[in-house]
Amino acid sequence: MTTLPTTSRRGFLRGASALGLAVSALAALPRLALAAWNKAAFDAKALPDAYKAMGVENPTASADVQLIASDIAENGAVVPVQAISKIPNTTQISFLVEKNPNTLAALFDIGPDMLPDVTTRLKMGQTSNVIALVKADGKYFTATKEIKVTLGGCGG
Amino acid sequence: MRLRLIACLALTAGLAAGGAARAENDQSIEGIEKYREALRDGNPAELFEAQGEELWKKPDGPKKASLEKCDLGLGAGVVKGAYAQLPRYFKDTDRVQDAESRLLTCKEKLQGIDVGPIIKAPFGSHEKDDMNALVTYISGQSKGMPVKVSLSHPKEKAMFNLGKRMFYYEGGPYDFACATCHGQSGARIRLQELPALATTKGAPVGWTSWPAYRVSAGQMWGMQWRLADCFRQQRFPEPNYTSDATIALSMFMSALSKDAKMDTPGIKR
Amino acid sequence: MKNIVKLVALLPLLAAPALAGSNATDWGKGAGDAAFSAMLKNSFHDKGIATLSRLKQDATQAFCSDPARATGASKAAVAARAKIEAENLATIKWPTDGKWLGDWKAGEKIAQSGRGMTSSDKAGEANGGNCYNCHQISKAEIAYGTIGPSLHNYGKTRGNSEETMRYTWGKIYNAKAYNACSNMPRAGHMGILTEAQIRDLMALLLDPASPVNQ
Amino acid sequence: MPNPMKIRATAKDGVTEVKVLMNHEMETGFRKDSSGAVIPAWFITDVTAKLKDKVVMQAQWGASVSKNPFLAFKIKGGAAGDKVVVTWTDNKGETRTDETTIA
Repeated sequence: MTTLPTTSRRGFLRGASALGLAVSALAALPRLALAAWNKAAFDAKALPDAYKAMGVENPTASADVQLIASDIAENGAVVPVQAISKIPNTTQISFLVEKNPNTLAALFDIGPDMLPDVTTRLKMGQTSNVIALVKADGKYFTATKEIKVTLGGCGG
Repeated sequence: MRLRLIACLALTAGLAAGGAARAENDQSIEGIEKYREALRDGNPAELFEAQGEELWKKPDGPKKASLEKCDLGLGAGVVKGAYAQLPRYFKDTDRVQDAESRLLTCKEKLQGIDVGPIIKAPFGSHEKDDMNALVTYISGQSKGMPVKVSLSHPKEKAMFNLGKRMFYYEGGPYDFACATCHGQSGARIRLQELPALATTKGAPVGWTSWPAYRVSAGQMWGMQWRLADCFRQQRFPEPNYTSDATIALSMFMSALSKDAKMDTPGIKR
Repeated sequence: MKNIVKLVALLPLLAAPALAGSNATDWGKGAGDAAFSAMLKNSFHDKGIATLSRLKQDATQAFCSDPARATGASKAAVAARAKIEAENLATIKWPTDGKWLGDWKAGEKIAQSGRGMTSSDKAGEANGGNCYNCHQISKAEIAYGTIGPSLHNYGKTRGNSEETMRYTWGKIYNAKAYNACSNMPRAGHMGILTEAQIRDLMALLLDPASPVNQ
Repeated sequence: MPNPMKIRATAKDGVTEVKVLMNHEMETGFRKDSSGAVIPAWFITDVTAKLKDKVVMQAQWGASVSKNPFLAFKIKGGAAGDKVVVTWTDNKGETRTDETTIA
C-alpha cells in the first residue's frame, strides 16, 4: 500500500520535475505516502474482500465518523456523499458501497495539511448500505447509512 | 360535469388509504429535496458552459469565423441577457426563433456551415453536443436575469397561441398530451414533481431551469432535447430539431414565465 | 357501482343532440386549424416505431385536445363527454375465457415497467403498464406517482364481486369508457397490454394474496 | 487531450475549501452498448492536489465515482492568491492538470 510508484505507471510523474516535486513532497510529508493504486481493493466484489485487500481489521462503528448523504437518491448515477472524521490522527477516508459490483468506490489519503472532510459523488446500482471508513492511528472506524435508490421519472 | 365526477369518485372511493401513506410520502420527498440540494453545489453544467464559451469564440466553418458576432436578439455579439429574452421574432429570418434555432442561423450565415447535418444528427452526437454546450454557455449568461419575452409581434403572438394548442394536443397510442402530466399542479410521476406548465406559477419551474445537466445520463440537455424527449415519452414521433412545434412550446412556457429569474444552467435527475 | 354502470348505459341517449362546435376553445390569432395542422405536419419525423401516423387523432383524442370541451361544465360539453364514454365502452373486450385474475407477481412487474411504444423501443417487445408512474399500488414501492388515485388496498376495500371485476377490467382496458378525457391510457383498446397482461394486473389489484391487499 | 477541469478554491478562517469538477466518462466496464458489446472500463484512478507546489491531497478512485466527477476537500492554511493545482490520471494513462488561485 505504501510503496513508491514506478515512473512508468503514473503518467503525471513521467516528467522529471513532477517526480522531483512528488519526492520533495514526500520528504516533507512523511505520512502522506504516495500509494500505488490498490487494484485488489478496487476489484473486490464484496465488503470483506475489500477490507482484506485494504488491510482493514476489526472496523468499529464510531459516532465520530459522520457520513452525510440524503436518505434517498433520485438517481443512482449520482449520489452525493460527504464523510467527516472527528477522530484524531485520521490518515485515510474511504467510501464503500456494499451492493455495488465493486465495493470500494474512493479512497482519500488525509495528510497533515488536510482536514478529514471530503465530499464526492458515487454511482449506486441499487439501494445499499454506504460506508465511510476512517483510518486513524492504524485503527479503522466506520459510519454506515442505507441510501435508497429510487426511480424519479417515467422509467421508459 | 357531475357524471364525470361520479365516475372519478367511483375510482377513488375507499382507495385513499390515507394518512400513513402520506407521511411516508412526505419523507420521501424530503429525502429527495436533500439530495437535490447536495447536487446544486458543483453542477457539472459548468464544464459544458466552459466548452460552449470556447466554441463560441473559436473560428469555424468555411468562413473561418467565430460566433462572436452572432445576434441573439440584443444586437451582434451580445450574449449577456439574450437567453432570457428568447424565443423572439427575428427580422432577417422572418421567423420566431429560440436559442438553438438562432445559433443555427449564425452558424449558417457567419461561419458558412451547412446546418442540415446538425439538424439531422441524433441527440448525443458530437454535432448536438456542441449545440448543447453553446446553449449552456448562452443560458449561463442570463443566470439570475428576469425572463422578458415579447408577444408584441404578430408572429410571436401566433407562436404563443400555437404553443398553447400544441400543449393540449393529444395523440399516439397512449393518448398523451403535454397536458396529461403537466396540466395539473401538485402531481408526480414516480417521485418527480410535475409543474403545471400552462400556468404562470408552474411554467417558470420548467422554463427557467433548462438547459440542465441530467445526472441520470451525465448529459447536458438544452430545451430542444428536453422537448424531444417529452415527445418520445408521449409516444409521439420525434420533433424536428428547432421545428416550429418545439419553438411554439418554448414561446408558450417562456411567455408564461415573464419576470421569473433564469436559473440556468440547471441540474436535474 | 351499479349506478354508474346504469348511468353509462343511459348516456348515449342523453348525448345525442347538439354536440358539434359547442363551446370549443378559441385558440387565438395565428393558431387556427390550418396554421396548426401545417405546423404539426412540418415539425415531426418518423423515428423507429413512432411514425407520423401517430399524430392522427381518433375522435376521443381530438375531443380531449380541447380543454374547454374536455373539462367544461356546459351541458353540451357534458353530453359530448358522455357520448365519448359510450363509444369507448363499446370497444371493451372482456376476457375470452371468463377468467378475471392472473398472476399478481407478473402483474407487479408489468405495473413497474414504464417501457413500451416509444421511438426508442423496438416493435414486438412486451410493453409495460406504466402503472407506478401515476399510482401508488404495492406499499413496498415508494417511488410512485400521484396523477392517478392510490390503488393500495384496492381489492381489500372493494371486494371481488363480479361487478368490481368487470369495472376494473373495463377501466384498464379502456379508461375513457368511464371518464372521457381521463389521463389514463386505454391499455387494451390501443393494444398496449395483452389480455394476459391485463389479467395479471387484475390479480395485482384484486387477488387477496397480492401485496396490494395485505 | 482531455477537457479541462473547473476548480474553485476559497479561503476562510484559515481553511481553504477546494471544489473540483472533472470532465470524465467514468465508464464502469459493466455497461453494454446498443449492439450488446461491453463498453470497456475507463475511469480516473488517481487524483492529487497541491497547494503552493506541495502535495496536500491524494485520492484513489474506482469506477463507482460518478461521471463528470465532483470532489470537495478542505486544506489547512492557504491564502488568497495561492496556487492550487489538481491532477488526475485515468486507467488508460491519460492525465489532466489544471490550476486556480485561491479567492
